[in-house]
Amino acid sequence: MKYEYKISGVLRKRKLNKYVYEIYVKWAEKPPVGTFFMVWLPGFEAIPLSVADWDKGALKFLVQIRGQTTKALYSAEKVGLMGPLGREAPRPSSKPTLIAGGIGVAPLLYMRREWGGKLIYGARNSEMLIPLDELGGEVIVATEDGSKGIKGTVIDAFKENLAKSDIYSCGPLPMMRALGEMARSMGLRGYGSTEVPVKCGMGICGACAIAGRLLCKEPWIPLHLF
Amino acid sequence: MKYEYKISGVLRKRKLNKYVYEIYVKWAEKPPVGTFFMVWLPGFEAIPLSVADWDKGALKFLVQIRGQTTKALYSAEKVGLMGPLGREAPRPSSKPTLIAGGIGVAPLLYMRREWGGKLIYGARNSEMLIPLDELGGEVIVATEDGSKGIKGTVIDAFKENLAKSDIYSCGPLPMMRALGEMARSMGLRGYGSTEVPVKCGMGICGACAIAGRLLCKEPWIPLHLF
Amino acid sequence: MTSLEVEVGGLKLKLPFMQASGILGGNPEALEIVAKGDVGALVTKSITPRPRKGNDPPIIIETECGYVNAVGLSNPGKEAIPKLVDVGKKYGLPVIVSVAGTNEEEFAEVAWMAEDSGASAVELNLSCPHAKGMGLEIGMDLSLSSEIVRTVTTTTKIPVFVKLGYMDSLVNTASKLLELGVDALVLINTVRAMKVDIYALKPVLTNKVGGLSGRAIKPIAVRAIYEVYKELRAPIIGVGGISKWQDVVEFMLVGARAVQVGSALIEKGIEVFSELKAGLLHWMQEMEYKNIDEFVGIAVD
Amino acid sequence: MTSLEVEVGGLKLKLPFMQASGILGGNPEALEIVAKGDVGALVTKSITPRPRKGNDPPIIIETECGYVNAVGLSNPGKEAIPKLVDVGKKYGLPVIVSVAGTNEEEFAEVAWMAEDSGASAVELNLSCPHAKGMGLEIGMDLSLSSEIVRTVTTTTKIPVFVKLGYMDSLVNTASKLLELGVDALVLINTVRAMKVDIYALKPVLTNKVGGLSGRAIKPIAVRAIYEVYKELRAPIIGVGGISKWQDVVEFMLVGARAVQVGSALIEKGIEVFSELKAGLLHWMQEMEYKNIDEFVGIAVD
Repeated sequence: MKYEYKISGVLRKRKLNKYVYEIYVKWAEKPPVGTFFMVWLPGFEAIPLSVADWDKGALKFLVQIRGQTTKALYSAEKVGLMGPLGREAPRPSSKPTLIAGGIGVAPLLYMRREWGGKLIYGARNSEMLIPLDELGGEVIVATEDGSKGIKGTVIDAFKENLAKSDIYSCGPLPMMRALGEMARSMGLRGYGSTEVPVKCGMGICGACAIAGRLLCKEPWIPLHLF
Repeated sequence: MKYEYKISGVLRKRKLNKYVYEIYVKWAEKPPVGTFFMVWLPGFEAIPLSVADWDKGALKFLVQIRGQTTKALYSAEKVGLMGPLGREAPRPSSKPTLIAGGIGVAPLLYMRREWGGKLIYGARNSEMLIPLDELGGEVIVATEDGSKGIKGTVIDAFKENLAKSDIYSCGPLPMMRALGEMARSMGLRGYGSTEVPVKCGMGICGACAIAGRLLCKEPWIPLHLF
Repeated sequence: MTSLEVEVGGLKLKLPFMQASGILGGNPEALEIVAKGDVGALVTKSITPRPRKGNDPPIIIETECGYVNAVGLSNPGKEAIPKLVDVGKKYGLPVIVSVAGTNEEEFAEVAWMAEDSGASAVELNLSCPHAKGMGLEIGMDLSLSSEIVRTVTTTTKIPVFVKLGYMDSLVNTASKLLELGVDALVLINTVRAMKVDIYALKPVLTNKVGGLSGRAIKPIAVRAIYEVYKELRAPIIGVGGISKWQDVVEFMLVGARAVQVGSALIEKGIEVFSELKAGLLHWMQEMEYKNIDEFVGIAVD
Repeated sequence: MTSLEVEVGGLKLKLPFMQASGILGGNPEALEIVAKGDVGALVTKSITPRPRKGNDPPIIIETECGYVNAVGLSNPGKEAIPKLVDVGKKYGLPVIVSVAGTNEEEFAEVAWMAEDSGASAVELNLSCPHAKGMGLEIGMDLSLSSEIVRTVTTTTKIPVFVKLGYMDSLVNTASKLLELGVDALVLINTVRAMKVDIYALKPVLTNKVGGLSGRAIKPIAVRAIYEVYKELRAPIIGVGGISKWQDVVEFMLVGARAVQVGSALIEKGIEVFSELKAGLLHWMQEMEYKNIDEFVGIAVD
């Protein structure tokens, strides 16, 4: 059965900043890049979390603290995992450009590990960034208040480091819409994903419908559709 | 699904005597020797029938007329078949001796075609025998009224043509019990089957339990158990 | 020529297929996905007067042969109806607005909005097994469900369907509601069920109890439709575990004139409708039926 | 040491497994097959005062996830009870005599014979979905079922179990019958269902309507047991679609103290009980439970 929760042990967790922590959960099989899991904390709820990494039998998720469940999850010893859900993101033809807005960085970290490429990463301020020294490789940072890196949005930073193809981006819907507009006007080619309310994860409730697609089945959709 | 009825066309039927007719039904796969089918006449009931032959995509059954269903079956154009049920009869190590009482001849005809061997075939009187000239090979016949062949039971005929092993027999329960007694006292080795009320065909209703076995799952049981 | 056109409860359908309420019917983006498939109508999520968040996930979980869900009637509220109906207009498909509520005023309020928006019919959900004070609790309460049906049928002009579930009094309730003007029955809703995780030691769904759908409930649905058709010869839309064309035929033989499909979309997506259409057509040709009316209910005597 | 011993409704069981009524329990030959398996008790077919032929085949048919049956309470009548009970004595197993009938006299008549024959308990079948005037029709009629239960509990000394099915009033009925002295509930019976052959154009079962068993109904049974245990904390024997050890655990977590297995025997034979035993033991060791009491009902709050 594909759509059931498998209870799995939490191996390790660590705060990355005031708002975000990472959590490692046992999981034997390497999930495809760009997929996500429904992560169930029994007694609380299940939330969709992108695969941020997989290594030696452990999945890594980044969790942004938002409510009861995300708070309690930090102390969990076991969680239920349903997944991997969605499907593998289309592969790039060369080193990709990864554009991350806030917690949208999570799936891009896994892409970067698998595919390499430049990461352009923005947040409101430096406090909301995850530790940059751990990211390795080429990282261009932007903060809206200028407290770190380029002052401005991640879109501003992208414009200064423009790529025309193999773009992968994940962030809030307004950011994705801005990229969609650029894709349509400038002919950028790439894929994007955004946080939507995934409720069933199976493609039937329709809560995650966007641009005529169900993001729970197809998390990475062509940028120009945003 | 194993336990469902597949509707299949009746190809041909023919009266063998006043009480018995044969019916050919389309069935692509050769069934194992010693198995049976539940044969469903929609609108009537389903009855267990042993495979009497299989050739070129047609199953043959022998049907003894007993009630509404067996009467109506003669005019049927389509029947539902569930099977093959039971399991393959244990194979003989040499040419077997086949002992048939009445309609119990049906499964033995298929064994004979597959394995060869001598057929000892008895009935109350000659009117109840199926046409002997069609049986071919060696056939010893017995009738209780002496109207054909040896006067006496099939057991009497068997005693005159005794074999010690590779015996396969099918007939009414009293006949099988007599053979069971002989098996125990004389060390005969072989298998037997008898007509029991098969109702579910799946091994759970228990209607066909005999000698600690369910005949619908294991139609051929060691003679000494009768 | 073999035709798949059918009329049910005053609604003419080019194809006898639609998605079950709750499936991809809560926003125009999702509904449009269905509209592109081989369906004869679109069915919205059950709409209440005001928006409902529904339950937190897990809202659905797979079992060995089906799914248990407790979405909790999450929906955007009646104000969202016009945009949902617009999807039907765009694709030339009738839209059936599923309606939920706690009393006759709420049902009527949503039904009126559906009618005013140009919906082709309403389907009153009197059988949701996982929303307190709504759904099944109403279906089991004949006086309340009668009041709701009476209010809606007397104040709207579009066809009124009623979706009922497996319950003791199904035939009797269906009979009473038909007398009150219901145009067709939608049978059956999911069946109350639960899944417990043996390592978490807890029910999986946040709502604990949910409704079982999928292949598991197909024989239950067939029997429910059979019983109702046998007694009432009513127009029926069948739903419950249909995943292949043979199931469609089975439902029609016991009295369903059209069918809804839910869980099968999880495994097959909207392509399931094309598969059902091709299979049904092929069977009709094999059996020499020219149209659906010729065999609806013929397994019922 | 991990123990699988359990007590339910006054019956001490060495193993929490037994076959469901109707499975191999109508004659001593068949019952003996079960007795050789890893069971803690034997359950007879439902016995009526006089022998019943039951329905003509087809009496059972496979569906995609389970079976629909209408055996029609075929049984050898009460005179056969002593020989059935003797099988239990031979193998050192308690025998639960399932009882069916149309009124309190018939139930009492068979229950008395069971008691006099040395049966360990009776299980009143108030939920057979395919025998007119018996079973489910009685379960849905609270005054008749109360009368039957009152008569049997006041006139027999052995434990009295009641087998109920999926119905609207399950919790309420269970509550009333427990007040009248029932020692344990057996939940649930098969669920009314049907299968139609699309080429024969007819229901497959001679009885047309039957009861759905097997994996399909497991989530329905779990929910029924959950609801009853939540409200009543009653001793429950769970039944409905158990085919693997994980199912046994799931049933126990919502309140079942022992379980019955039916359809799984079709695929696995009596070896299924050994499989359930090994799996349950392994899970208990993994979870560090010493005995079943420690986890019965803990998924219910």
